[in-house]
Amino acid sequence: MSDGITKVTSHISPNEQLIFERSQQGRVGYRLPALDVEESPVDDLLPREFQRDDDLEGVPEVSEVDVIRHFVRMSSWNYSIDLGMYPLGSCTMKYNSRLNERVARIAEFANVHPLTEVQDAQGALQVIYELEQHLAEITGLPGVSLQPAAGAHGEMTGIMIIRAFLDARDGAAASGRRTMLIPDSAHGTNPASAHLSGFSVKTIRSTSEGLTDLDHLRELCSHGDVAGLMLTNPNTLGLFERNIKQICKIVHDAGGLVYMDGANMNALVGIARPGDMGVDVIHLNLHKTFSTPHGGGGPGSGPCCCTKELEPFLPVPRIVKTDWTVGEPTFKLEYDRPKSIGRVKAFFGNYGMMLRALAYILTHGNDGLREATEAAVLNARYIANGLTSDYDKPFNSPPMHEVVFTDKRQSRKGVHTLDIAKRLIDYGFHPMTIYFPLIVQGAMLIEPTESVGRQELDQFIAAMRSIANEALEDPELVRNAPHSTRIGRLDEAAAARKPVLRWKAKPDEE
Amino acid sequence: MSDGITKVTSHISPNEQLIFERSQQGRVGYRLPALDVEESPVDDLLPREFQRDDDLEGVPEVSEVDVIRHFVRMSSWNYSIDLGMYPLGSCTMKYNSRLNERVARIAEFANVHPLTEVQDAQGALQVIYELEQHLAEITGLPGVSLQPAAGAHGEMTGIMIIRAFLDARDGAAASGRRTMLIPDSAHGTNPASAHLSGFSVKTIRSTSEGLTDLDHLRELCSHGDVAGLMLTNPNTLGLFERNIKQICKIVHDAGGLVYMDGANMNALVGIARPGDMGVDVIHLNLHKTFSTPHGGGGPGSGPCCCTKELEPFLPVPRIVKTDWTVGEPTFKLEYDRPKSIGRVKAFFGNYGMMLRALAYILTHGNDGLREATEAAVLNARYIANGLTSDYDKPFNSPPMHEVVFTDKRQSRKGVHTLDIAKRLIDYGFHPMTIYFPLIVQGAMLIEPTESVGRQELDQFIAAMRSIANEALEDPELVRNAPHSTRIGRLDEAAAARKPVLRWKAKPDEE
Amino acid sequence: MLEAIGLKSAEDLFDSIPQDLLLKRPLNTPAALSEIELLNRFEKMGRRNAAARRPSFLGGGAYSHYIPTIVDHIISRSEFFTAYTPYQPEISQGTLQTIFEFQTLVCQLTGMEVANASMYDGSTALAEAVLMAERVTRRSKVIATSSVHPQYLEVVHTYVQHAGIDLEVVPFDARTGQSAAALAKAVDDHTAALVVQSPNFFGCVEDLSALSDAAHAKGALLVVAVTEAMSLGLLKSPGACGADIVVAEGQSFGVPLSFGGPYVGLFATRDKYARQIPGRLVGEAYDKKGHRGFVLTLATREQHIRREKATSNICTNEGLIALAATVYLETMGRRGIQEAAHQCLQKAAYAARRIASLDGFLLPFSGPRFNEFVVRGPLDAGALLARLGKEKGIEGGIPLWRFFTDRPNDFLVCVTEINSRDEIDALVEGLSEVSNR
Amino acid sequence: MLEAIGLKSAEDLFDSIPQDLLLKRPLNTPAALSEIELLNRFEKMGRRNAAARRPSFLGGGAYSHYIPTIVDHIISRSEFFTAYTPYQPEISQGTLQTIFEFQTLVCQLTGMEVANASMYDGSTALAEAVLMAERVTRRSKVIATSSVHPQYLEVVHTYVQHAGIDLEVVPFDARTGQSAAALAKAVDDHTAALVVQSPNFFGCVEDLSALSDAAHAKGALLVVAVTEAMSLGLLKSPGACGADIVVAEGQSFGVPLSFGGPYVGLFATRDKYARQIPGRLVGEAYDKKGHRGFVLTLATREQHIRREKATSNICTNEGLIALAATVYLETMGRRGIQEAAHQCLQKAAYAARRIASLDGFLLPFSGPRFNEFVVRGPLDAGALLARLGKEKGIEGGIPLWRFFTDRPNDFLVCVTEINSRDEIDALVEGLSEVSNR
Ligand SMILES: Cc1ncc(COP(=O)(O)O)c(C=O)c1O
Ligand SMILES: Cc1ncc(COP(=O)(O)O)c(C=O)c1O
Repeated sequence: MSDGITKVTSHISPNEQLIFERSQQGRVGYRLPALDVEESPVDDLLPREFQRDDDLEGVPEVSEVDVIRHFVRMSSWNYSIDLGMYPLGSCTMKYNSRLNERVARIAEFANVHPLTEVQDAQGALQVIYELEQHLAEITGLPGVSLQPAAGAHGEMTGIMIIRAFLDARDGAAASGRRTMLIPDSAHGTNPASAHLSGFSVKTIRSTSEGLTDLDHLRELCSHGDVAGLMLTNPNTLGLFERNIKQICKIVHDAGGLVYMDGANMNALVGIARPGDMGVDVIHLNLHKTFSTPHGGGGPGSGPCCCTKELEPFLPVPRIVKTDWTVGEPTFKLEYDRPKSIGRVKAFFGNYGMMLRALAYILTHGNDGLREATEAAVLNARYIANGLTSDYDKPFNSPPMHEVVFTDKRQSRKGVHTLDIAKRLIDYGFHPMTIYFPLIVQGAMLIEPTESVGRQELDQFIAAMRSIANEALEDPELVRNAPHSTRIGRLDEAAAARKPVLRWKAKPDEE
Repeated sequence: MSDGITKVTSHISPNEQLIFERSQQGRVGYRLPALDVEESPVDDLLPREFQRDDDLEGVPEVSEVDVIRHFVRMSSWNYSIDLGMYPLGSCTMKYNSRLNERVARIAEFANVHPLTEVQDAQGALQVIYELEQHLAEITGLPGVSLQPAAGAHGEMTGIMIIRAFLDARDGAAASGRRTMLIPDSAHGTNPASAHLSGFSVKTIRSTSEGLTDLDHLRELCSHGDVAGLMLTNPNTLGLFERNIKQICKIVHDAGGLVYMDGANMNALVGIARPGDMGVDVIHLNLHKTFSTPHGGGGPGSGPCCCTKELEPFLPVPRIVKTDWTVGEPTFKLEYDRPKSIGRVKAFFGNYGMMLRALAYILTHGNDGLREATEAAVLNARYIANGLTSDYDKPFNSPPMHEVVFTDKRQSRKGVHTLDIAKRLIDYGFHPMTIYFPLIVQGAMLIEPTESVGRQELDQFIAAMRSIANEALEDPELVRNAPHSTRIGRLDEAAAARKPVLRWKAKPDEE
Repeated sequence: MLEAIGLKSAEDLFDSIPQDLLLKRPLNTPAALSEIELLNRFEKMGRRNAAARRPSFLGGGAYSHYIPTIVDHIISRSEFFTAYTPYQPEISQGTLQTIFEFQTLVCQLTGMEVANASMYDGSTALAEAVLMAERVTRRSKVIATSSVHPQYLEVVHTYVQHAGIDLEVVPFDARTGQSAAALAKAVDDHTAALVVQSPNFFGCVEDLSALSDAAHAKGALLVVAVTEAMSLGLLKSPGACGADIVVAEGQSFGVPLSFGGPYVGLFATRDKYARQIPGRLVGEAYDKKGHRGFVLTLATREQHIRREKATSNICTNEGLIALAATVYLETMGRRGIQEAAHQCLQKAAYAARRIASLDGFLLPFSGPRFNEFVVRGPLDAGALLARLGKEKGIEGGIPLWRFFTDRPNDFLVCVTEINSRDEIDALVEGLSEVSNR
Repeated sequence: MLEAIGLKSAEDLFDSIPQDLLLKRPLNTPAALSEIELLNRFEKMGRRNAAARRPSFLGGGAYSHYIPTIVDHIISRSEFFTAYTPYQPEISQGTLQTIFEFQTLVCQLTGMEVANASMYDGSTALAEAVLMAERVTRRSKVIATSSVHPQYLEVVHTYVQHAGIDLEVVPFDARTGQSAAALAKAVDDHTAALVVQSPNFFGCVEDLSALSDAAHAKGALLVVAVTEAMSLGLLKSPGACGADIVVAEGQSFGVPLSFGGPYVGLFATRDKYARQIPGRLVGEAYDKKGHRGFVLTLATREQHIRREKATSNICTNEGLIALAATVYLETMGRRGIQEAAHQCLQKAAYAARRIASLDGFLLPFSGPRFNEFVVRGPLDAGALLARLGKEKGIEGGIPLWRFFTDRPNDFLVCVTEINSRDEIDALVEGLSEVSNR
């Protein structure tokens, strides 16, 4: 193993079966208070045929300490932000403050029922209202809904708003506008969300510079069928679309609206505002830019922010401040929004994430938000600098908060992006995002975020360089990586061919 | 590596420097509210010569995420109860309930100041009082003080009580009674505590059965100088001193008192009570028998329980229930105890541990306490059974909650207890207590506790057998263990010869 | 570091942004707060949630059940909550194996064959189920009963409005509170799916087996939504009743109310539809040495590969909440889930009996119940419950007029294992007192 | 399992216990409570701690400072709080390295050369320091000042009573509140140690340098106790003043009040006395491959090897609390510790100024202060403070008559960085109001 590996060593790691394989008849890990009301025969309360008859066969029976050990052991198999830099491009894996976790657990918030009468939940509504205000200021887009549960959900919401707006504006004629323009570099959720909203997708080429091809855009806009454009900015190559104003003008002139995918807002907060660029509607990822934890795949929160003009189309209910004279402000729910696209989720969205995001905004303060953006971009630039000598950088303009490299040089030796990623694991780092965006062959998209210091950035650069070196001198070593993990590369093809998606008792166990 | 190893695999493990090596001028990880009172020049408030002049040189400067990663990484190097069985004999490493942790963090307890006027801290006092009641019932010894901070502290307290009692009983003559009898199998804290209380120690032999040698006891008791006996029961070999009543009688007839080291109460709770055996005073380890977490070396809590007769000698203050007529009971502090040995600790002892121990007693209930004892003994017996074929068991009487084996057979091949312990680490287990008690050459003292299921017991037995086998077939493998940990055996001799007990900035760093 | 990359000032970092787009002023958001100040601020706002500390009988899609202490301890472990979606299996097995267990538990509880890694919540899961039904049947008509949670129906409507699906809502039976026979009749050869909820919004258990026959007779799918997942511990599983897609809100399994989210959507179906499932799936896989592990699989269904042809646009789901549900279910275990469900049934029955015996109060629906039921009081339910809250400090229920304007006096009461008899009795006395004026 | 080992019943497990010693009845302790019931029970008891929720100005050896949120998160990690004393270094480096950092931080703050892994608390650490002074000097007389925390003096007395040490307590100077010149004079050639506390029990800073000279002039050691460790962020370190042994209560560093414990005792001294230190020590060590690690070292001082000749009987110490202090100190860091100490100084000065300006109130002692000071009120302090608590909901201070019967009207007030100006002003107004009757 290369002695360039400084971040990790190998150590024992606990094994752990599936809980179902640990289960033992009769073990229990819970205790409830004894039933304190007169008990009626179940059959008197519920017809037999409505009752479960499988006695929950197969559901595990384990003790509390079994459960604790089960999850503590499994947890030790995970990489996490708290173990180090997590440079997944486009994912903004920044530090998740413990303070925000604590805020989300304050009993007066954690125990409020979503259908509580508003006068008894004013604090809960105030949090939503204040967060909406701050996000409006940060994006420059005054209409905000926190109902969407994640980025893709926010996209769907935003696109449906565009559709509702066009229908209201053009009436029947709107049926002629069902084309959504999406750059070839876009994240897969963009076309999927457009499709969900009944649009057909046309793809815009990117230039060799990695920016939207204006001529192609003009051409696509020349047929009168364009409902809008979905643009990520900075785009998924980590480059700021410097023609954004012109882009918006072209789309607007063609009668369409501009949707911005805000997944990369970590490059802009406090620096520039989509609203000032001509963007009509955007989604944010509170679980990226605003540091709410990713939780191994969610929960997220994908607020949708739009112009005053589009505000009437936002999902219901809206949280509005009632005019009040003395004391605390009071808030109420407004449902009577005839133009609204309707509800995209029960209740108010992923509320717990809103508490955390508001705490993030308040603890950073306006200066802190800007400084975080500066640090995030600085770190990405630093990495860009450190790796250009060893890796192919397809676009030479300086990156914003993330930078893309390719495996071009290494592939000559048969070492590909996947191999480099897996080898990074041996060096103790979580790999970057790979093979995205699709337009870059063998893409490696690196986003360090602001939550990493120079020491670790240097370690990362050294690791990547050492791997580049290995790719030349010992390609096999890289191709077979990782070598130091508890399991090796898994056969994903076989897994997909005959998928086993749940545990089943082996005949003898039944 | 033996494929008998089923509990662990090898995996990457993060490295981490000392925080001082990570520190960077100017980084901060804290934020306090701005000073909200008029600021005076410090020199006006405090003479210069009283002020610090080193600017806290060397104290680390790091960010919050640095701190989180620092400790999360280091934590992953530890074995812990939550990772599996932790069979340290005499240490009773049982499951630490999360519920008890939560109880200890209830704000109304965590935020009470120890010098609060009693009427404003009734709940805090009630907890102490109730726990004392329960411990009195469990030990059969009515006088209880929770002031001692750990087992050894409880020993010192108990022995001082014996001394104070003798002085009160015999007056000047008591100066002739300054001998404390302690079995050769006793834990080192026993003689140390006796010494602290001004006693000289005489050692009692154990019989080939592993019990106190009655004849030797009688002989030692025949000189009229005996203040008392410190006995562990079950003793440190895991054997119940079946002659305990006779032992107490011999000591009592000789004018001495009997102190019992209660570290092994996990074998007796709900089954038998020291008070019924003739014991005069005992200490308990709440961090063993009553499941409060060991925390990597404390905090503990070592309550001292004694007979009615000795009760006046307990440390002050005493928590007493005032006679009350209606509503909740009320409690007050009594200081006026002229016979008391005095205070052994500021305030009331390790209060947070008392909350946890009371929660343990209440959630188990009287049945649960007994069942835990039964399971603890059953598990030890099961291990005793499983290992006799491969390891030398110096005493054939059946063990209680822990069992001692030796390396006799393996040492013929040059494989010693330390080697077996280290090899167990490769198998994924924390080793048992080794070379204690001292009277057993190459002792391996194994205490599974009740917090482990049969699956893992079988794994442990299999591991031990496999090691016995390796000791025959590949002694070197065992002698050089562990092989799979992030560091190998450390040179402790060298460390003690030129001790480096703190970090110092290297000249250049200053 | 700036120097290291040849820059003079932080401004230079943004020189690719046109000058006129740069924000020339500080953001108009507050200055930084310290931890102490922040906590005070939130605690102050929290005190404005009067309801949070009261005994509560609110259900209607979000339930207060006991949450074992270890749930929060486990989901607070850095290794779980600060990890991303498990794209790199070699260093994500902790997350992957727990999801595999989650999928298995969902199958066991719903009586289905395959389940995904989670959806946003029950309402969006239902909407995705409807879209999936259209995909597998290639039919465009969807029939739902009005006893489905009104907000769920709203969400379904939003999702299907541009998918060329027409959604027909058939009124429930006002006597039983269950779905009317009319529902079964409405199914025809163009029907993609019959959509029901059980226990339904009024707490009444639907006759799923009958509805399944009706749907299948016409080649339609039966889509069942469950908002009170605890009922699965006691009620015949939708799978056993013949459901083709089962979705549920998993909040009852160890997830705090938290004003409506984050919760977790459960989504389960038949093996034969596995490749039509929206969202992520975790499957078993092996490495060269034959070690078992788990991976994200069947990704070809998903948007990052399939783009607009994906089975859904969902990407981030509710991983950590699914973990909470998994810890909950494994801690409660087979017997604990049964006991909690049994106590819900018994306590709700006790409360219903007592309330029904008050004069001026009656239970309008005759259908069998689990732990929720509708009460009709002597006066406007909003006013009645507001008084109960103010004067007695009890959150007594949900006024139905919010959703059904023709039911001014009706309200929905939910009782779970955490409502002690004393609380129930206080509710009953409270109701009679505040209504006798 | 019973069968597996050839037993019939659980009783058989205990057949080595004589019949007549077996408890034939169930323990007379309560039946098992569920989590819900247990939490209710403790919350109910908690509500009887009226003081817990009030603004507080109590110090006297236990202080309310802000505790950064991450402290509890770190010490709640299974790997730390469910581990034992690190006897097996290969699988305990997490604990060992943190202790090594703790020892280093204690040295830095106290200005000493070597520190141990912790003692039970400040009071027992002081007692052990006195015993160590006797070992080191082989002298038997110990002189302490009465401005040392009264409970600390009690503990010292208990520890030394059988050690052939005579403890002489010299009264403090009633004008300055500092240790009198008399103290220095009392030192003679038989004196093992001079024992002082700074800031002392009255909050007054002692002139340690002068006392150190006095002690050393006679070959005695200077033992310094610090109960308010936060003062180390601002005051000249005892080490720099010439102390030979420094002990401190570490509770101020991230440890909750918790009615007096668990806290953590800091113990530091000079290199030359390293082998006389009580308790555990962690040192650097290397494996065959040259990797750095840490181990428990100099164990030959300890009881499990030395038995009755050990430097102390301490075994379990305060590991987890030492960890909390370590996390606290590293989070606050160099500048945070300085700022917290600075705010304590300033806020206490502000409070003292305002209280002194109230008529009927005065500050009896003239010595320099850190964050505590004695106030003399117009009436019995117990009555005054009881009123303040009842009527104003403020815990105003500690009445001195509890420890000094000749000071009925005096009470000790402590102000830290967490007492906002509003709280201080409320205290001041409260005092004047309740005393004007
Ligand atoms: C550029 C981009 N757009 C959209 C999304 C979708 O966001 P979410 O995963 O929260 O649905 C992502 C997240 O990976 C993204 O990177
Ligand atoms: C038998 C015995 N006695 C006394 C003690 C000392 O207890 P503590 O470590 O709590 O001081 C121990 C702990 O190891 C022990 O095992």
